Amino acid sequence: MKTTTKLIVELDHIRKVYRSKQTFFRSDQKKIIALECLSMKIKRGEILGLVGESGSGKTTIGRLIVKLENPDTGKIYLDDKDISLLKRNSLKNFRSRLQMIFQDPYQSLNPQLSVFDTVVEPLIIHKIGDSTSRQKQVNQSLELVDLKPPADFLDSYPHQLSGGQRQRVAIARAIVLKPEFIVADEPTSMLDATVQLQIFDILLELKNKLNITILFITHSITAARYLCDRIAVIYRGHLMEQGPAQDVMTNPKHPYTKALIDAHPKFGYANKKQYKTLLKTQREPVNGECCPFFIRCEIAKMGVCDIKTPELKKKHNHHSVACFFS
Amino acid sequence: MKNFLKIKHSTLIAITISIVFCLSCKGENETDILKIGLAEEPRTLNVWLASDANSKKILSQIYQPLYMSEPATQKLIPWLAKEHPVYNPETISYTVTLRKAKWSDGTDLTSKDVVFTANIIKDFRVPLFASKWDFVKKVEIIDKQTVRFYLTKPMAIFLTRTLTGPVVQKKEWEKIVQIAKKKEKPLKTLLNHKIEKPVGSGPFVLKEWRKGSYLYLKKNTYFFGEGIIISGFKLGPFLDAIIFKIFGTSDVAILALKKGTIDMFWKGIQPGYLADLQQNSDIRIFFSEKSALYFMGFNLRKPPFNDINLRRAAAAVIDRNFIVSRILQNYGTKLFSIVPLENKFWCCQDVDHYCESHPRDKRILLAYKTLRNAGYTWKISPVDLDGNIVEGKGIRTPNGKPMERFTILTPPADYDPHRAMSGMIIQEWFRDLGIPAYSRPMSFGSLLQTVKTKHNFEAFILGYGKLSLDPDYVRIFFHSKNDKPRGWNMSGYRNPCFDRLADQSKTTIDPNQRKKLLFKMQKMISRDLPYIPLYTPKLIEAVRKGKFTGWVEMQNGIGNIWSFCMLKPDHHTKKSF
Amino acid sequence: MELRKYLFRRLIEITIIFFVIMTILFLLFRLAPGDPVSRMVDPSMTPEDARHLISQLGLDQPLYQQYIIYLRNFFSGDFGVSFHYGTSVMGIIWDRLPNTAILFTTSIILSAFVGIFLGKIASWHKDKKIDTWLTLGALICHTLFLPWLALIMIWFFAYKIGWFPLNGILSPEIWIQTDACFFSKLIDVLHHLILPLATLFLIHFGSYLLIMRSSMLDTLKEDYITTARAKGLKEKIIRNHHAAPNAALPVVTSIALSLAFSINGGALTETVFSWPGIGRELVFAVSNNDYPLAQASFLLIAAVVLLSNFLVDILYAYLDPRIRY
Amino acid sequence: MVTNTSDSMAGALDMLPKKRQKISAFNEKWLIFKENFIGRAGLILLSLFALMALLSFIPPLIDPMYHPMTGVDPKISCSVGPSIHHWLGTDFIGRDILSQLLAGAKIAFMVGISSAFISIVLGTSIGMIAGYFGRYIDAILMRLADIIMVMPTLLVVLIFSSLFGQLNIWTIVLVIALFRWPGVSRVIRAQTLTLKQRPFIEAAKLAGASPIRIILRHIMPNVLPLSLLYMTFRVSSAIIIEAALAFLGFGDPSSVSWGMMLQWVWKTGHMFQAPYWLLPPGICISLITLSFYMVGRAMDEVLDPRLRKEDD
Amino acid sequence: MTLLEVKDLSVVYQTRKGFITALNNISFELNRGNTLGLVGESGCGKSTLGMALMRLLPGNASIIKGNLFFENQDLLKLTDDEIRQIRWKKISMIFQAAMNALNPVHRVADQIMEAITTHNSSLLRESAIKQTEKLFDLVNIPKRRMTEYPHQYSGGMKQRAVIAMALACRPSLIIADEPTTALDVILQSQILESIKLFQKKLNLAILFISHDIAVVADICHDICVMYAGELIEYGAKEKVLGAPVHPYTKTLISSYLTLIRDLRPLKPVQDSTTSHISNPDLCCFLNYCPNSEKICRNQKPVWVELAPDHRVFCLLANKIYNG
Repeated sequence: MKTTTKLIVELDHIRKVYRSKQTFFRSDQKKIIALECLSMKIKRGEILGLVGESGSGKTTIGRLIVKLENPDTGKIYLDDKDISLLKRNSLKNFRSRLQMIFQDPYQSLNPQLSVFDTVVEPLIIHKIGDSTSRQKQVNQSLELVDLKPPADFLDSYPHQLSGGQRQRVAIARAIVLKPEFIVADEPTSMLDATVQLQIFDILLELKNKLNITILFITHSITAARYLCDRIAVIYRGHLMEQGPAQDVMTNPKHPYTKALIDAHPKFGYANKKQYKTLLKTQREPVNGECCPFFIRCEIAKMGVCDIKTPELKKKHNHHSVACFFS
Repeated sequence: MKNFLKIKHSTLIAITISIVFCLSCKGENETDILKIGLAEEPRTLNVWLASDANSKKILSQIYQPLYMSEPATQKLIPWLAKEHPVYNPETISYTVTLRKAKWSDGTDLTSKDVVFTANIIKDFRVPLFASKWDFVKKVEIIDKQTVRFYLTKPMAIFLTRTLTGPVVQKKEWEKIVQIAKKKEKPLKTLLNHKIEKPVGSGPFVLKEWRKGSYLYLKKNTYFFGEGIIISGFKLGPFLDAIIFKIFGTSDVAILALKKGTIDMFWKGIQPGYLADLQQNSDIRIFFSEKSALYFMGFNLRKPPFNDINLRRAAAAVIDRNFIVSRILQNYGTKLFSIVPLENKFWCCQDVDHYCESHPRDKRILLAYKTLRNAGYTWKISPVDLDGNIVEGKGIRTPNGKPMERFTILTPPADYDPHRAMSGMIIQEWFRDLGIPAYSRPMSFGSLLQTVKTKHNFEAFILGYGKLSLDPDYVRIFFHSKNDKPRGWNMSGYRNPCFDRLADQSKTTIDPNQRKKLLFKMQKMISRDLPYIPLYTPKLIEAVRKGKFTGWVEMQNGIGNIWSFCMLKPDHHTKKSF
Repeated sequence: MELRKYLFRRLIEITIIFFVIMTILFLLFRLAPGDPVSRMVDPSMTPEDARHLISQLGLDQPLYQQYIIYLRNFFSGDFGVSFHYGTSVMGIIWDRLPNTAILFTTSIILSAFVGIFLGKIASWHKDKKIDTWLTLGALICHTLFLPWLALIMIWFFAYKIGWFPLNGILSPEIWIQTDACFFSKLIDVLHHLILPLATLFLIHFGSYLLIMRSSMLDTLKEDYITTARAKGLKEKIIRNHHAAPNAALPVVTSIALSLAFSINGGALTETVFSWPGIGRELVFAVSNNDYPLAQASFLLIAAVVLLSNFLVDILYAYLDPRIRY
Repeated sequence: MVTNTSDSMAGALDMLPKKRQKISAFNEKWLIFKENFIGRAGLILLSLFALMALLSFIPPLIDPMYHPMTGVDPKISCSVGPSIHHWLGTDFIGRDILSQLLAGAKIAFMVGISSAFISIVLGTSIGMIAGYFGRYIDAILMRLADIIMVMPTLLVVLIFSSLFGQLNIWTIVLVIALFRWPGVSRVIRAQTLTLKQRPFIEAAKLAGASPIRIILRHIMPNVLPLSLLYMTFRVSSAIIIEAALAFLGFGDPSSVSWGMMLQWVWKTGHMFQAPYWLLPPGICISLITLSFYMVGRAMDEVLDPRLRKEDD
Repeated sequence: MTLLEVKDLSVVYQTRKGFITALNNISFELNRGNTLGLVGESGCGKSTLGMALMRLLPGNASIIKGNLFFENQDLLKLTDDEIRQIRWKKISMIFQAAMNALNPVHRVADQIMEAITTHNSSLLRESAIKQTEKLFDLVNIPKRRMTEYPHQYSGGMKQRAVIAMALACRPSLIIADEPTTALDVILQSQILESIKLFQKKLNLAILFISHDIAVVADICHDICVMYAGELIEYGAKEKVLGAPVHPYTKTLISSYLTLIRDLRPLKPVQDSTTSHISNPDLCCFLNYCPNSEKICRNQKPVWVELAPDHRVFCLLANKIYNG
C-alpha cells in the first residue's frame, strides 16, 4: 500500500498541560502533562494508528488537530498553514476539511435529533446546497457507511439504533462535508467484536474510495495492526516508537511496545514468545528529566535513562524509536 | 452521619408527647392581676417619642397630666392639679396649683417638675408637643405647689391641649437632658434615649418589659389618687398588677379572650367577631363612641379635583349608607362634617348632606346634572335620553379633553380593611359616572409621604382614629398657612375667608363664641369640599366577665385611666366558681 | 490543606456577596418613599417641627455620605436606630435572634432527621403501600399553605383542645413570678414552642423526605449496593450503613440551598404565632416602613443563609471523604 | 415477544414503524406518566382547577351581584353561611364566596404559570449561557445567582412592596420570577456542563456551528424537559408566595386571589367563625400547589433520574 | 467433583412492553478448582446469569424455572437469610466496574473487613485486621494504603482491592464479571495473572464472564458461548475454540483480531436491521446464520453432543462438524 509522501498534518513540538478540574472542593490545580514536546507528521492518504494506554495523551492529539483544544506551546500545521492563526471564515473552512469520530456512539449523537437532522446539520451550517441536494448528499453518506436503504433510517432517533448503527451515523455525519482528514478516536472500543470489524471496513473504504486521511486512535495494538499503514506508540505524552505497521508489530524496538505486545492475550498464536521488558516492581519515580518509561522498564540503566529523555531517532525505513538501548 | 441516623426517633417522639401531656394539665395560680391583650408591641416608653397607640396605652398608666377629661361630660377636670387654673387676662397668664403627689420612687412631685417638662419641650422643640407650647412665653415657679404660665396671646387650646400633656420627673430626665444638649443632635439623642424604668405619677409602675412578650405593671404605692374622690369616682387602684400581653393578631387575641387567657383585649375589634362573642356568656361587649374622622380628601392643586363641581358630584355619588351598613356592618355613623358627630358640642349638624339616603339612580342623576351643568361631556352619558341610568363612558372635562385616569390612594387592607374596601367601592361608583378612577392601597408611610410631602396625588382616603376633643384641627387641616410640604393642609385648600375665621378661632377663648366661628368653618368646608367626611366607626371592645368589674365607659372606649383606677376583682363570683 | 484553602476562598466569596447585598439594600432603602417622621400623624405637629426632626435623624445628607456612614456604622456593629422603636436596631435584633434561632434551627434539624429517616424507609419499600402513603403524605404536608395550616393548628390544638398556648413564646404568669425556677421557665418556652415547631416541621419534613427518597433510589442503583448485597450483609446494614450515608449527601446540599426558601415559611410562622423573632420583626418593620430595622434584619437573614451554606460546605466535607482527602 | 436482555429495549423499538417515532417516544413517556398514580391524581386535580378558572367568567354573567370584587348581594350585608343563592356563603359585605373562589383559581394560574414561565426562561437561558461559555461569564452569572439565592423571595417581595407601595399583580409576578431563577439556572448550568462534555456538542462544533446554534439546537432541547420539570415546582412556589404575600396584606388589592380571601377572613375577624369562608381558599391553595407538585414528581420519574438534583 | 450445577435456568425481565427473556434454559456444570468462561456479546445475558447465581437479580427480573445446585444444595430453595449466609462466604464476586463497586464513603479496608466480620461475627477486630492485611499482601497493595478511601486508589489498585475483597472469606466459587474490561492491556494481563495465581493457590472455582474471547481463552478450562440469552456451545476450551461448530462461535472467533496480519478474520455477517427473532422456539441465531438451512426454520434446535466435553445447540452441528 503506497502512500504519497505529501504531508497533510504536522505537529511541531506540541506541549499540552491540563490543570485538574476545580471540583466542588478542590481549588488546588494539579498539573497533568498530557503531551510533552511531541512532534509528528501525518501523510496524505494514510491511516496512522496512534496506540497508547488510557491517559497517554492520544486523545489529546486528536482533539488538538481538529482544534477542539489549543496546544500550550508548539504549532500544528495543516498543509503548511498554522491552524492557530485561523479565524472566522478560514476556521469554518478548516472545520469542513477536518472531522472527528468519537469513541462513544451513545454519547456522540444528540438524542433529540433524528438521523437526517444529525447528518444534514454540517451542510446547513456551511450553507451547502439546497434542500434536495442536501437530501441527496445525506443519502450518499448513509449509503457509504452501509446504512441501506437510507430512507429506513432518516427519521430514526439515536435511541432506536444499535451501537454499531449509531457509530455509522456518526461517521456519516463526519463525511458528509467530504473532509480530507478524519480523526477516529477509538471508534470501536464500546462496540462488540463483530461490529468492530464492520466499522473498520467502513474506515478502510473511506480511505480507499474517498482518499481520506485517517488518524486512528486506539488502545488496541491489534486494531491498529489490522487497519493502519503506520503505527505510532505513545506513552505519557511522549512518542515512543513510530513506523510502518508491519515493522512495528513484528519487530518492535521499544521496550514499551514490547510490553504492550506481551500483554496482549496470546489467543490464536503458535508462537508464544515473550519479550519480558516490564519490571515486576516499579522503580521509584525520578525527579527531573528522565525517560518516561524508566520506572517500569526492565532494560533501563541507571545513569542513562534516569537523567535524560531519549529523542525519537530514526532507525531504518521510516521506523523510529525513542530509546537509548534499541 | 452514621450516628445521627441511628437516633431512635421513637424515643424522641415519646418524650415530646409526654411533655405535652405534662404541660396541658399544669395548675394555675392567679392573683388579682388584670391581663390585657395588646395588638402590637409598644414602640417605646420614651414619652417624647411615643406617638403610637400602644405606647400611649402603657404610658398613660405612668405619666399623668395636670388636667384630664371627665368620663361622662368630657369636661376638663383637675388631675395632678388641685383645681381649675386661675386666668389673669392682663398678663395673659394661668396659675395652676398642684396636688400633693408623689413620684413612683417616693419623691415629691413639685412645680419644678412641671417647669422642667415645659422647658424640655421648648428647648428641644419636641415634635409631638412643640406646637402646643409655642405660645407659652415662660413658665414660672411660684412656690413648691404652684406654677404660672405666661402666654404670648390668648390661646383656645392652652387648656385642652397644652395642660393635658404628661408631666415628667426632673430627677429622672435631668442628666439625660444635660447629655443631650451637649450632643451634635440633641433632639435625636433625647428621642432615642432608651427608658427602662420610667418614673411616673400614675396608678401603675412598670416592673418588667419582656420584649415581644409582655409588659408587667405593678400598683404604684405612691399614687396620689388612691382613696380620694375625683369627679365622683373613689379612685383605687384596686388591682395588684396589670400584665399587657402582646398578641400579633386580633384573631388569636379574641381566642385568648374566649379561652380566658386574657381579661380584656385593648383594641377595637372588627364587627366580624361580634356574632360569636355576643353568644358567649363569659364575654361582655362595650360599644363606645369614637372621636374619629374618616374622610376622602382631594388634591385641589391640580386637575381634575381642582374643580369644585367634580368634588360635589363625588359627594353626591358616595353612598355613606352603603359604607356604614356593609363595610362597617352598621357599627359606625355616617359623617357629614369634619368634626365628628360624637363631639356634640363642636359638631355642626347643619351642613350639606349631598343626597344622603337617596337611592343609587338619584345620586347618579344629581351627580350627572352637576357635572353636565359644569360643562362635562361624555361619550356615553351615564343618563340616557329617557332618563335611565346606564354605564357612563369617556367623560370629558369642560375644556373638551378626556379626563385622565386618576388614583384614589388608600391605606393597605391589612392596616385598615375598611378604608381599603371603601376605596374600592368608591372607585366603582366613580366608574358608574364614567370617571376613570383607580383605587390603590399604598403602604401607610408612602401614602403619607405622597399626600403630605410630595402633593402628587389626586384623591385619598385617610382617617384619624383619635381626634382630640378640641376642634383646633379644623383650623390646622385647612389653613392656607399649612399648605406646604409636610403641612397638614394636604388638600391645598386656600380660602382667605376661612383663614380669617380660623385665626380668629385660635385666639377666642370663650367657648360659645368659638363654637360659632367653628360652625361657620365647618359649613365652609362642607361647601367647598376639600374633604368629604365619610364615617366614624364605633369602637367595639370586649372584656371577660366575672373576674373584674368596674369598667368606666367613656368616649374612646373603656381602656382609660378611670377604668384602671376603678376596676375591682370580683371576689364574689370567684368564690362561687 | 486543600480543603482549608477552598474554605478560605469560599469565605472571601461569601464576604463579597454579603457586601454586594448590603450595598443593594442600602440603595433600595434610600429609594424608599416615606420616612419615620411622616408616620407621626398627630395633627398638632407643624411642618417646621417635622423638618427639624428629619435633620436631627440625618436623613437629609447626600447619598454617598449616608453610604459611608452606613458602612462605618456597620463595622462598628451599629445598624442605626429603628424608626419605629426609637432604639438601637442591634439591640432589637439581639433580643429577637435567640427566639428565631430556637424555632428555626430546631425545626430544620428535626425535620431533616425525620425527613431523612422516613425518606430512607419510603425508598426502601419502593412501590409498596408504605412508600405510597409516605410519599403522598409528604407531598401533602409540603404543599399545605403555611399560614392557613398555622391558623388551623392554633384553632384546633390551642383553642379547641387547649393542649398548647395560643401563641407567643412564654406565659407572663410564670415569668413574672420571682421564684419561678429555670426549669419551669424552660418547660414553659418548650410548651409554647411545640405548635409553631410542629407547623414548620410539617411543612419542611415532606420536602426532605422526597429529596431523600429520590436520592436514596439513585443510590440503591449503584454498584456498591449490589456489592454490599453480594457480600451477604443484612439488608438493614446495607440500608443504614451503605446507602443512607451516600444518599444523605445531596439532601444536605439541598437543605442548604433551600434554606432561603425555608426562611419565608419561618417568617410566616412567626407572624401567625406571634413568635417574637426576626422574621416577624421584619414583616412588622416592612409594614411600618421601619427601614433601618427591615434592612438590618434582612441583612442578618442573608448573612445567616450565607453562613449556613458555608457550614454545610464544611459538613459536606466531613461527610464525604472524596472531598476531605 | 421474546428478545434478549434489557439492552435490547432498543432492539424492541426497532420494530415500531420508523416514521413518527418522535411522537411515539413522547407517547411512551406519556404512558409511563399515566401509569404513575401520583401523576394521574395531579393531572386530575389540575384539570379541576383549570375548569374552575374557566368557570370564573360565568357567575358575573348570571347576576352582577356575583362579581367577585364589586358585586354584593343587596339582601345580605354580613357574612352568612352557604345558601341556595350563595353555595359557599358570602363574605362580610355580601359578596359571593364561590365566585371569589373561582376568580381566585384564575389568578392562581395566571400568577403561577406566568411567573414560573419567566423564571424558567431566565433560569434556563442564564444557566445555558453560564454553562456553555464558562469562565468569567459563568463566574459573574453564578455569583449573581448566589446573591439572589440567599434572599428569601417572600421577604424580598415584602420589602419591595413596602418601598414602592402596594404592588400590582404583574409586578408581583415579575419580582417573584426575578428572584426564583437561580435554582433553575444552577441545575441547567450543571446539566449544560455535562452536555458540553458530550461528544455531540463537540461534533457540532467541528461541523462549524456557532455557539448560539449549539445552545439553541443542541443544548436547549436536551435541557428543556428538565426546565419543564422545574417549571411545575416554580408554579407551586409562585402561587404560595403570592398567596402568602396577599395573606400578609401586601397583595394586589384589586385582584381576588385566594390569599386575598384568606386575608379578608383573617382581618375582618371571621377566622374562627366562618369555616365556609376560611376553609375553601386554604384548601384550594394547598391543593393547587399539591397538584402541580404531583405532576412535577411524576414527570421527574419519567425523566432521566440522574437529571434531578436540587429543588425546594 | 461438581461444585455448581445450573439446570435449565430461565430468567425473564418484566418491562413495560411485556416479558423479555434474558436467560433461556441454561445448563452447565462447574467443578471445584476449575474455571468456566462465559463468553458472549454485550446484552447476551451473561451478567444476568452471574447475578442469578448470587440471587441478586433486580426486582423486575425473576427466575421462572430451573435449579441452581451449589454443593448439592439448591440455591433457589433457600430463604433470604440462608442465601445471605452463602453469599461471599461460599460464592463471592468480582465486579466489572471496580470504581463503582467500592462504597466511596467508607475506607477500603473497612469494606473488606466488613465482609469478613459479617460471616464470622465471633472474630475479634484485631484478627479481622490481620486477615485484611494478609489480603492486601496477597493482592500486592501496600499496607499503608489500607486506611485510604477508594477515590484515592488508582484503577488497577481498585480492581486488586475488589479481588482482595472477593477472596476475603475464602469462598469456593468466585464469579468474575468482566473483571478486566475497563483496564488497559498491560494491567489486564497483570490482573489475569494474579487471578490465575490465586486460583491455583486456593483451589478456587471461577465463573469467568467476559466478552473477550482471548481473555477467556487465556484463563479458562471450559467455555460456554452465549447468544441472545441461550447457551449455544459448551465444552472444553480446546474443543470450543480449537474446533468451533456453532456458526455464531465461528463468527465470534473469526472477528477476533490478532497481531498477525495473515490471520485476517473472516468477514462477519452483516449486522442488519431486521429484527432478531420471529419465533422464540427457533434458533436464536437464525437470521444471521450463514449456514442456515430450511430445517432451521421449521424445527427447534437441539443439543448435539459431539464429544463428552463438547456440546453444541445447533441442528446442523453434526453436518458442520463433519463437513
